Amino acid sequence: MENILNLWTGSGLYNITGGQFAMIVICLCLLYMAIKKKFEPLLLLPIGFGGILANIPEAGLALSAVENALHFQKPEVLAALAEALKVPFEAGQVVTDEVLYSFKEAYKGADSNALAAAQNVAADYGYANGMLKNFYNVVIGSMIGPLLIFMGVGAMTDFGPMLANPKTIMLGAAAQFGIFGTVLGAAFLTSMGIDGMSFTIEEAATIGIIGGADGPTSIFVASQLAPHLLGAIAVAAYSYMALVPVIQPPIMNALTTAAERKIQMVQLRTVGQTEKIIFPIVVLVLVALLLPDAAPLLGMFCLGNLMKESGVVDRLSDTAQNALINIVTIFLGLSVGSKLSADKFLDLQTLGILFLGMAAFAVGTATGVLMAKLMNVFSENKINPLIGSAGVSAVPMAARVSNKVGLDNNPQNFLLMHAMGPNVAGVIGSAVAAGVMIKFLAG
Amino acid sequence: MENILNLWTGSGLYNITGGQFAMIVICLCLLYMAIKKKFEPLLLLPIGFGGILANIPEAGLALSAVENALHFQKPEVLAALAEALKVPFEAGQVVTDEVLYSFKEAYKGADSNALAAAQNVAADYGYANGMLKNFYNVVIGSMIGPLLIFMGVGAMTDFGPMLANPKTIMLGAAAQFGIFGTVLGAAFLTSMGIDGMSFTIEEAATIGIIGGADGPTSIFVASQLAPHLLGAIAVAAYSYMALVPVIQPPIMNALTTAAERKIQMVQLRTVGQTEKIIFPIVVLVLVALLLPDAAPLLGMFCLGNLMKESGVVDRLSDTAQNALINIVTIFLGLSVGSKLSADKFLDLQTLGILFLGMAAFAVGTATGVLMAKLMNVFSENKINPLIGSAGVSAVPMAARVSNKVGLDNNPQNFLLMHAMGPNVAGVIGSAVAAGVMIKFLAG
Amino acid sequence: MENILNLWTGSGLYNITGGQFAMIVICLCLLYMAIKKKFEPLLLLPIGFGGILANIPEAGLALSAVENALHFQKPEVLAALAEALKVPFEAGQVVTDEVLYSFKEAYKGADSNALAAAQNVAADYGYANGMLKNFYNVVIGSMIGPLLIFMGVGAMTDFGPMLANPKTIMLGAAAQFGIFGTVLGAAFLTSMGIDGMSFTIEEAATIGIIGGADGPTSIFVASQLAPHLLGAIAVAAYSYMALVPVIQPPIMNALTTAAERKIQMVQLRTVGQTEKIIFPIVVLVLVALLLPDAAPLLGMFCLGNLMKESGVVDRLSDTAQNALINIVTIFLGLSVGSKLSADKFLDLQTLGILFLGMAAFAVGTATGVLMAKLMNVFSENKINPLIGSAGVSAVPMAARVSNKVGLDNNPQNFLLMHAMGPNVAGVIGSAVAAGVMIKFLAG
Amino acid sequence: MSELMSDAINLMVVGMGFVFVFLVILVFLTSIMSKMVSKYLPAPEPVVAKTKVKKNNASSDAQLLAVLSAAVAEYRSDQKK
Amino acid sequence: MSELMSDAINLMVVGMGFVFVFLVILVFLTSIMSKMVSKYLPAPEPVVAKTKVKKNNASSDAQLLAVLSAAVAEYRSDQKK
Amino acid sequence: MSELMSDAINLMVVGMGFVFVFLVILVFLTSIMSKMVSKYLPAPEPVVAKTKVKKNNASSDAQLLAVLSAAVAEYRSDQKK
Ligand code: NA
Ligand code: NA
Ligand code: NA
Repeated sequence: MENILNLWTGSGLYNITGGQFAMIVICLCLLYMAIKKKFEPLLLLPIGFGGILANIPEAGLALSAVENALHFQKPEVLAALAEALKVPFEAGQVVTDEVLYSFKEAYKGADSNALAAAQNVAADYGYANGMLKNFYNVVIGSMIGPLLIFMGVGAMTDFGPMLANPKTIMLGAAAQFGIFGTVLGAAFLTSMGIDGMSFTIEEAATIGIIGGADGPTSIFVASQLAPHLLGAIAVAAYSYMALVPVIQPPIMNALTTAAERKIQMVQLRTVGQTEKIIFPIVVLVLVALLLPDAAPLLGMFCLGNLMKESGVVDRLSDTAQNALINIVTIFLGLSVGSKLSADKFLDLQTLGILFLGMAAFAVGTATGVLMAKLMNVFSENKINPLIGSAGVSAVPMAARVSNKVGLDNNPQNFLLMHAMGPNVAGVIGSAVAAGVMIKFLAG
Repeated sequence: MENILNLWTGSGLYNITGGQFAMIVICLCLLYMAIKKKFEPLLLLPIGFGGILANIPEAGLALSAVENALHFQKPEVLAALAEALKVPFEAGQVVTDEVLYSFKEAYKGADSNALAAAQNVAADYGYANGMLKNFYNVVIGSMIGPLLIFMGVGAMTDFGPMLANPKTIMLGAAAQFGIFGTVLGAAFLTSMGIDGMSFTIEEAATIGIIGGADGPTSIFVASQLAPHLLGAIAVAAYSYMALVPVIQPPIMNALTTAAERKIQMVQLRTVGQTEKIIFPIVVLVLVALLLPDAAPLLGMFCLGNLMKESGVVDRLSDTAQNALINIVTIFLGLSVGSKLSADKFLDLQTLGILFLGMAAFAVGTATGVLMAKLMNVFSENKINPLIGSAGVSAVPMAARVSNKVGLDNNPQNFLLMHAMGPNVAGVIGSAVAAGVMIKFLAG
Repeated sequence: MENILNLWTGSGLYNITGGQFAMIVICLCLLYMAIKKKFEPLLLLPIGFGGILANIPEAGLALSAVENALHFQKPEVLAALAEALKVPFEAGQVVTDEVLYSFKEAYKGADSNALAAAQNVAADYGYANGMLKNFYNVVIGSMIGPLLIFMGVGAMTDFGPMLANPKTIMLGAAAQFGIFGTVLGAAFLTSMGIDGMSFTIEEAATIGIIGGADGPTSIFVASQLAPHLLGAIAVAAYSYMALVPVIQPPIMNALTTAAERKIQMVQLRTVGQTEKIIFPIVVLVLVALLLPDAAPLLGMFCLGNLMKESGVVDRLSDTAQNALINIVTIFLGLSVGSKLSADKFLDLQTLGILFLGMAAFAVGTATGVLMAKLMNVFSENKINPLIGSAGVSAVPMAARVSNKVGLDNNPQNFLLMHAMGPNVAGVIGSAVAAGVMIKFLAG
Repeated sequence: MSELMSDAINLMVVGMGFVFVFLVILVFLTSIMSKMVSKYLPAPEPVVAKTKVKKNNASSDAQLLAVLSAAVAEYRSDQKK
Repeated sequence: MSELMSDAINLMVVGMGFVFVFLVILVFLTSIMSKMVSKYLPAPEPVVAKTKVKKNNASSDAQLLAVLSAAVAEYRSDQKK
Repeated sequence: MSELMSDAINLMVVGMGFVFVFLVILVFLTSIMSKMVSKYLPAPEPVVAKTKVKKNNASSDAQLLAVLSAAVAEYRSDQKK
């Protein structure tokens, strides 16, 4: 009898909060967009699914052992934790929200010793990390996940078109203005003092990186500067990457004349294997000399690319592009999903993030296009400004958009290969931007 | 000279115990069954091999650092451990079996602090976890192994036949009686007071789950309720799954009339992709609302199935069904094998487990068949009771058995597809049962 | 402004040391040899790349959290570490090289408690392990990397030729003299007292194992006996394996008469699957009985081989030979590269290692050939001594060399299959040698 | 009756009961779901087929091409004889 | 102006500045590199092709053979009819 | 003679000795094993072949089918010309 009661009081129906319900609905929408609308399904499907798991009442899949211990509020457990975390509390005391809050704050601010003590208490009372929490610690906490994805992306990237026309790299640089412009925007929004809509400089930077239009870079930066925003940041980044074909064309058309959009570019020279092999090493050395903080991200990217281009370790590059990146993608998605908890996501900040993220994409697109026009002022063999928008990266979607808009204006004008240059340059550009941000704001 | 003596006194020949010898022979038999008789070779081969490794004298591959430190009985090490584990012992003292026993008990019962202290001592004296112990901690201790296998199984499962005829799900429910009936049996056996043949309720539940006829579920439950039985439980579960074609037919024939066995079932409708996509989400939501404790197991299962059916992340579902599940299977097998140590396995309990496990399969088969007959009493379009036995899961073997027995009775009667319904329902059924057991008995 | 200064003072250009520069150049040469000369690219490419990453100034990718904390020399951090590591130091004090040295020594010699304390301090001040350090700890520190590579190699090895002519195993035994002869050489070199060129017995053994001509075995032994030499050892081992076609022929020709080189060997019998299945189990049992210390290495090797030959778990053996070994190879290479730091590598010892390693290969080749000649004295059906050189392993390169030299002397004389016997026997031989060394010198 | 016995019975009653409750609800939800799907969104069969083909990823598509051309070459050469 | 604002401006100036510096240098290095390569080591095109083929590793080469022979067999059997 | 020297000699003697003991025993065991196998259980060759084919797992079997049918189609279409 009392067993059946336990089943009921332990059930999701009995315990579900409005927030959890809302988040589950939101995650179902993510799944719908991923499956039906094919919005970056490789990431949004596991993210959405992980989000549902994270919001299952009582399961605590996204909580750490200590958080799970706090959740069940057993007096003796709280007393032990109070001692470990140095929170004023004795066994008899009623557990008000203030008390719980003080525990959570103490846990967040705990130093390594207090933390270890609290974890020992939780373990001794039989509480463990939730499944998703373990995934998060291994895959994102250690940063290995985004780094391996980046290695795989490197192994899939062809720098040929960029090497054939190096000056298009500048377009990839200009488009990064979307990142830093958005930081400014976030600061401005904060200064307007809408309550609930304020950001620290770390949060602002993290939001800006959405403009990098590059999933692993966004996750990498968020995990270091503002882990509590990671869920919203990743969802925004991948959603907008999927929306590139909707966001970019109007901006591209608005900023260019029909004549400019018709510009035909000279056929690209073919790039030899030797150049392709040397390039990633050049990038690596440059990173080593100028920005060590970007070394992990760009280092793994260059390793992947070198494995591919060298042609002597095909079995490794093959694995990096398939088995390995797929395995990591599954866990990365679930780990990101574990950050989609109601208290973090159902928040005015999230609206701000979605709004600013969109702005970041738009600004990046615009500055890319404008840079192309600027370069045309000075050089005689003209660039079609439509390829400037590809500088935001979002490989290869943005390049395809450039190509499509080009064809709309001139059916003979195939810009795809030309757009791939700024497209891949944009990846390097935002990784460099990430390095700068981490250098100044991390730790 | 004294070096050569060391080699001899450190050799397996010099140190091997009768128990280790017996276990190595048993494991060789497992390998024989796996390779020659094709008994679930994917699991039984690594399990058998791991069992041999675990019983190599002096190598301590399946022991933790502290256990290895205890094994060599160096006085100074024991003294340090005694302090860490609060065991009454001083350096000079002779090391009797009682003393060692007291150490082992203290180690088993140690709280996190004592444990950390003991581990530090072991590390400082240069002792480390054995290879298999590390595998076990990572793959089973963290529960990741069974969960990933379950995801892979989900990605290989087709719920089409079940969706085409949902009421066959009830057969999958009925067959779970094998699980709980066996729990009762274990309790009864205990109450008879045969010494060495007694089980706690946790152990009884763990034995019952063998009736789930589902490897990962059994390992998952055993790892949480009775890790010391894990080896025997897994071996029993996989062996009996391989023996399904021997165990089930007599029971099926005994409980059915020739007429019933000849029943032809109506052709199944084809099930659309949309239904198949929505189903895993329905299961997930139901788990979320009714039984959060089953969320990890069924969550990963549904994720795998959704990845497969959605058709938008084929590279992920492909990896989940191949590279990933294969890698995990190798380590899971070795980890299970690490639990095949003489002191745990050569025990009356193991006989009890083998006997009760067999009973669980038999009971589950019977209740599945009887449920089918019961349903025929009430509904007009008849079910062939032979498909009831498939409800124990053991996918797809049990379904094939139903088909074969059906053909023996009526060469035109292809039951395979009809049997797949209860077959996959049985997987969900035993996962739910596992959730209930964990809810009431774990932690 | 002061931000820009930070960028400059934090840049690689500003901080690079001569040692780091030299190491980066050396690693670029490794990459050149791997890519252009195809020197064991699967390992040397990631090793070289990892070496560059490890020498990026300020990035500290190969350093532990504590080492990173020491690097930046913040007074308060040093003070806290001094307390943790019990180093005489107070906050005000100037940080001389002696002081830093005393910290490093204290860190190296710290027991588990002091270590944990120091790590907590580093964590509290926001320092973390470098990326490569994490890779190293997981892949090599835990020894899992070399073991999985060995499993994969086992799954790729065909013992057929060896089983067809078991006495060729003796050639694989004789060639191991290269290992132990080199140990003697290292001891002798030390006794000559060239300063900077002295080795402990552990170091000598580690250098000797280069003569095993087997990458994973070398890394496995080095990680246990002399981790500080691991970088140089691995580079030497893989480089000389690539140089086998250059090193061996002259020795082979010098030690054999034209007549001997022309010896035609009897066609090998075909070996049945059953023998191939039983063989790895025989090896495993022999290891269990004679040398438990070789159990991890040879156990995984035999598991891989059994998975291949049994033919019942092809999906596992497939994964072990492809996805799994490739993933591990990438991380193993990077981890080895992390040991290519200037202070460890730019050292007279390294020259000694390179010289002795070469000697080890030469001696092993010679003793293999001489053993073949010795055996011909006693048995009537003659062995072509050219296959003796294959006993060093370096599979399959050394066997190909035997074949090539054979063809040079007699265009009808195909020795490849005959050479595969000693070739694979050499793998077992050096694993056994590794086991003996670990037994006597480890821990 | 021993406590163990009663625990076991207890577990059986609650466990089997819950398994049935869970799966019965699942039967209903599934049936409803199927009905609604077949009514409101008739399944796009072709997609299934497409996905099946997509299954072999990029690299093996390349392979497929290689193999095909090889096969055809093979055929041509045979024709010549 | 708020400190946050100034921090943001600061970050923007330094950040964008550095991104440009980095990529401008990259443009130069790349161009120089390409020139030197085309001058001193003309690219061995064939290699590229070879690697592409090598991509499918050992096991799938076996596959390729299996498939080819199968295809040919298929063809022969058709001929007979 | 230095302790290091004696240690090294010691290690060499014991090490080489043990390697030989181990491998000599292995030679004997292997020979015996082979004899017994060939006497009591003659090897089922076909199995080897079968496994080789099995090697390409399920998914690539599908592929093989796809390719085969493609190849045949290819052939048919050629016939028409
Ligand atoms: Na970008
Ligand atoms: Na079941
Ligand atoms: Na060797």
